[in-house]
Amino acid sequence: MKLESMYQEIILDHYRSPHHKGLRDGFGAEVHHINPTCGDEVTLRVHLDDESQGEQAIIKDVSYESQGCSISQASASVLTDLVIGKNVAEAFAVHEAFLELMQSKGEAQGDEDVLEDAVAFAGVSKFPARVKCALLSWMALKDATAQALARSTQKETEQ
Amino acid sequence: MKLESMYQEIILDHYRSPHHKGLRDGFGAEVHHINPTCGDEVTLRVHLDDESQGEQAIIKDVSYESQGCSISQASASVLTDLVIGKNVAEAFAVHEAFLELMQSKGEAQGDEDVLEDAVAFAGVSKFPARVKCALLSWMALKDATAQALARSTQKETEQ
Amino acid sequence: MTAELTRTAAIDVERVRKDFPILERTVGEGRPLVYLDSAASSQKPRQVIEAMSDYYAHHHSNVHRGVHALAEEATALYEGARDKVAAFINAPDRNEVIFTKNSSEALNLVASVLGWAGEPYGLGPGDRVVITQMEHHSNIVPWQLTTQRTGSELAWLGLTDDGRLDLSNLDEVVNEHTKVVSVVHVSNILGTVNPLEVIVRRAHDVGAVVVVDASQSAPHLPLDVQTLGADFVAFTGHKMLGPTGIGVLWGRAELLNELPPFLGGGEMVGVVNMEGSTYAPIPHKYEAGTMPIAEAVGLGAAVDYLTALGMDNVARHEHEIVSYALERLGAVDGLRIIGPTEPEQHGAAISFILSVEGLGEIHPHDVGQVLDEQGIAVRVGQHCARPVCVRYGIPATTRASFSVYTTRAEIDALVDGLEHVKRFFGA
Amino acid sequence: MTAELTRTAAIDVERVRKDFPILERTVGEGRPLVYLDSAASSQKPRQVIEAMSDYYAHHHSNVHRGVHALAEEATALYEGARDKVAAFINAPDRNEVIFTKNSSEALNLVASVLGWAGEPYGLGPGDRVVITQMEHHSNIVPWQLTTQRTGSELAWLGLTDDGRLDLSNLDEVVNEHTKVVSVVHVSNILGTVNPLEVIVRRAHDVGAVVVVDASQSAPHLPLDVQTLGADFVAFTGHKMLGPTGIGVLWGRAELLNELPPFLGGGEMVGVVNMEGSTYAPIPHKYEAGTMPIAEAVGLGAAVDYLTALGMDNVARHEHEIVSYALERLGAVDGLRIIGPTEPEQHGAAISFILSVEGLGEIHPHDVGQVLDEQGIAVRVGQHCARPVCVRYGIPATTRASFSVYTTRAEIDALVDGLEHVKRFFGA
Ligand SMILES: Cc1ncc(COP(=O)(O)O)c(C=O)c1O
Ligand SMILES: Cc1ncc(COP(=O)(O)O)c(C=O)c1O
Repeated sequence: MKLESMYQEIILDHYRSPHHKGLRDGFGAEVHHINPTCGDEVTLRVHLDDESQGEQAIIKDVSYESQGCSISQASASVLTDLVIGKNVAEAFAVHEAFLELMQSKGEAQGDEDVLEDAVAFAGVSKFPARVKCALLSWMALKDATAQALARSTQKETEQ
Repeated sequence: MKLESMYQEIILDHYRSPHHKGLRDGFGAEVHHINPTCGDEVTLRVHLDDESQGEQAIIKDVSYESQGCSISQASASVLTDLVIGKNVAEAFAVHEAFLELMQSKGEAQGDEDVLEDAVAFAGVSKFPARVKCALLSWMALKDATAQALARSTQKETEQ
Repeated sequence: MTAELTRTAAIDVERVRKDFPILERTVGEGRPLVYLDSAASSQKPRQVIEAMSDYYAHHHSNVHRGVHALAEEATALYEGARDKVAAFINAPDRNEVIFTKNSSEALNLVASVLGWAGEPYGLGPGDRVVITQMEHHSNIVPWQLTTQRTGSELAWLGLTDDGRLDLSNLDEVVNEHTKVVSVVHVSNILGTVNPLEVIVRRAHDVGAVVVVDASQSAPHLPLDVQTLGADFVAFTGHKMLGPTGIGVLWGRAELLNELPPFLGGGEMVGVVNMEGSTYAPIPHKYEAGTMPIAEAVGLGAAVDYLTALGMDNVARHEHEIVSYALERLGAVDGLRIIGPTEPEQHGAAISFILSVEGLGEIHPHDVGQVLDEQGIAVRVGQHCARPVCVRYGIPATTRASFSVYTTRAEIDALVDGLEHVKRFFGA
Repeated sequence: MTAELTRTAAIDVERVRKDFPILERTVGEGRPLVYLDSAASSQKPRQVIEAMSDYYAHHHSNVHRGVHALAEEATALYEGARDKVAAFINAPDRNEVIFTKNSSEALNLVASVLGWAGEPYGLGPGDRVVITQMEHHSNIVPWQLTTQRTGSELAWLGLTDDGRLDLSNLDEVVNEHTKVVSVVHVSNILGTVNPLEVIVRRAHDVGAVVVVDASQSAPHLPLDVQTLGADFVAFTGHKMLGPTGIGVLWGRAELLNELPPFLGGGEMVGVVNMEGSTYAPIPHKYEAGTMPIAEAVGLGAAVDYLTALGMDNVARHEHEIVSYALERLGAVDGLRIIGPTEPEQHGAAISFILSVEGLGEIHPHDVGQVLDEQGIAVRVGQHCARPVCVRYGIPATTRASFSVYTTRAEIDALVDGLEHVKRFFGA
């Protein structure tokens, strides 16, 4: 029971056939994040349409290469489904909602309107050792997006 | 009971009226020994009649200044009674016998012919924390005598 | 303190005593134990002993990095203990609580990393470290080693004749070259509670980092690291009803984040390559290898126990005992107290020298031995604070120290015991 | 090993299991616990847990420097534990046994003091320290820190494809500039038992000091420091049926006497003056502050327990279990063992990677999680030995590890569990 609550069929599907996987060209920033506890790694690229828009910039693409457990793999796949096409502010809001779900220790359900497939991770929040796995790609996304935006500001200042 | 076995009347007598106490001139070596555990200290001088005799040299005087508990004070007093007038080899033999008694954990009685008043310390050997107190001046004696002999050998070599 | 309070115990000592199994035992010839050596190490309540047994019997595993049930349980217990300690000292951030093996390691940790650090914290020639003459050896030797290794200078504040810090030259000693001031909160030998505010203020004025040795305060009074204002605070489990094998270093996150690591090994790393490694975020950065897990659990239980009593009540109870003890000991013929004689700003330890007519001072070893025969456990010696003995020209002291389970009746027993000591050695 | 021996357990495992309270518990939905994570930390027999409870309930006090009855009892118990450990490893001198908080601290101690030492032992530019690619992070990072701080060089022996040390270039790696060789006795991730004789011989030929990390051998085979021939040996209590919070460094007296101190504080000193201090003789020189007293008592009880079983029997029992496990795991479809696959020179840990058709490798985290649901506790991850994972191009492993209480039935449960894992994740 407990186990099925973590390994929802939807998670296993994403794990077996991840979406948007692979690194693609044309990106604003690339980051490499690791989880030293288990050896999970992700290289993630964010491509924004127009960095000068700041948080209004649209996320055109998120591409990634990763190695890790089913939870971290599925989480990256779900993430791309969720944020590609949203603007940065919206994507960060989804990130916030996901973070909250993960920290709920099995108490929260997650808002399906906001989190879509990601509500399937609700069960993971009961397993403290696995929460980090679910969050790895999200942390990478936040970092990469911030870097992409920062770089554009820097460019402007330099001009 | 236990306590009286350590604080023999004879020990308290030596403690209250120590023999040969005070530092006297005319000595071959002086050492300062401490017991850092309790702050006991002794400054001890040995005066040999003729260092060139080696272990046959006669201990003419042992003088000392000390601060410490009844056991360490009484032990120094008894020591002077025992070794003054003996030759070095004899004194070291007494030291050996005393050491053995102190390490006996209350099992040995001590040979009164060799140790005289020092057999009163048999009870101390049951109190591990106090054995060091009883041995302090003896360690100093051994050290000072060795130094006095070494110095004379050195002098000879230098000549 | 009102008259009311001196009569009413702030805690129900008789009930408390029932929690400490060792207090039921006798020593020697069937004498009930009168344990007046809590400053060396306190006794442990059943709740602490059982928390550890229960941990081993039902939940043990190595912590972190495990996905199995026991690893999760052990991790939750270990990290839960960190939360408890953080709350106990009102730490702004739980990650500022680092577990060590004792106070000594905590102090060595700080001294070592300040020795290795770069600017602005690192020590080097021309820099000064300030301690005091009433420090425990564990807050002297680490600074001697670090200053020797870095070529910096060690200076110290002296003591007044009545056993308090001499702050008359504070501004000279803590000068603009001073990078560290490390000072004991409550002296383990004199019982003095030091006025930390003035020292912290002066130290921070010259930009120095402040380290507080709270080994003798954490067990006895409400300790609030935010009010204290220091940068590092060290204390030790075994003196505060907790187990041996565990201590705590609290430090400001900004500093801990910036300073170099201390011991290297498992758990304190980020990515390890043969060529070099990165380090984990605090607190793990300073927790190399398998930590004292059961001991953290035990310390957590000790903190729960103290919190349930209420640290205000603990302080009030001990103040009452110290006041009573100062009064009764002060009335013993031939007894001289070393350290402050008033109960104000006085911790739960009293040192003294006993003399008897015809003989003079009875050496503390002899005092302790004769008290032991009556079942009374006091500590004798230099209490790892030799410079204090040197300062007052004494070889050693006899020290009685108190905790939550100490009663007035035990102080009475001590006074009777001292009279017996005098009779025993008297000419 | 004869057929006889594989059938007859060298120890009565069913009786042994009754001594370990935790083995009676269930996990998750009432599954009996199958604990295959002893390499991370072993479980504790009743005898060890009770020795510590009894210590706290009846004998606790700070050790040394006390004349009262409890101080004497506690000191005798603490120093008695040192005697037991000395006998357990056949140390020529009890004073060579130094208590630390774990293996990691023991290894840091050696690395630090060799960094600070003068000639001939001290490290400096031009000097080399040699480790291996199969070290635990706790035997890598301390040497990285020390070589960085002293400007000396860190070199290492590599691994063969089948999980053993590559000694083909031993004479080049351990060259005449080498001052320290620090090597693991039994790998915690690969299970490899290393041929120490050749390494010790070569190291001593070039005048290097040899450090052996015996964390994974002390619990499992007869450890004789005199036969081993090393200069320092480190191990840790919690992996050998003992408590957390205690480890051991054995070192040759000549070296320990000559090397500088490590941590400063109470107990490790001779005379302390504000201006400088002298240090105590070994072992106290390296034991600063209040030591893990109860933990030493617990370790003493663990050593008694192992000695009563007989370390030869322990080794034989575990060899039998490892042989059986290698055989059964080797027959699991899609399972690849990382490390030696023969039971000869194989310690009590086996790492592997599990794959399933249609999906490929199942990440160890997922393997461990599904096993956990069946009550089977294995460790997953890099086991604080990331360079090994990098060497074999794997992100992590699943590791099953064994102790005196491990049964063949538990190996069977593991194999069944792995089949379930494959079904669970299979496409
Ligand atoms: C081979 C090896 N060395 C060192 C260590 C470190 O031991 P500890 O964590 O007790 O310091 C371990 C275990 O974690 C180990 O397996
Ligand atoms: C004031 C003070 N500082 C430091 C210490 C050292 O504590 P530990 O021995 O637990 O390291 C003690 C007690 O021994 C102490 O009383």
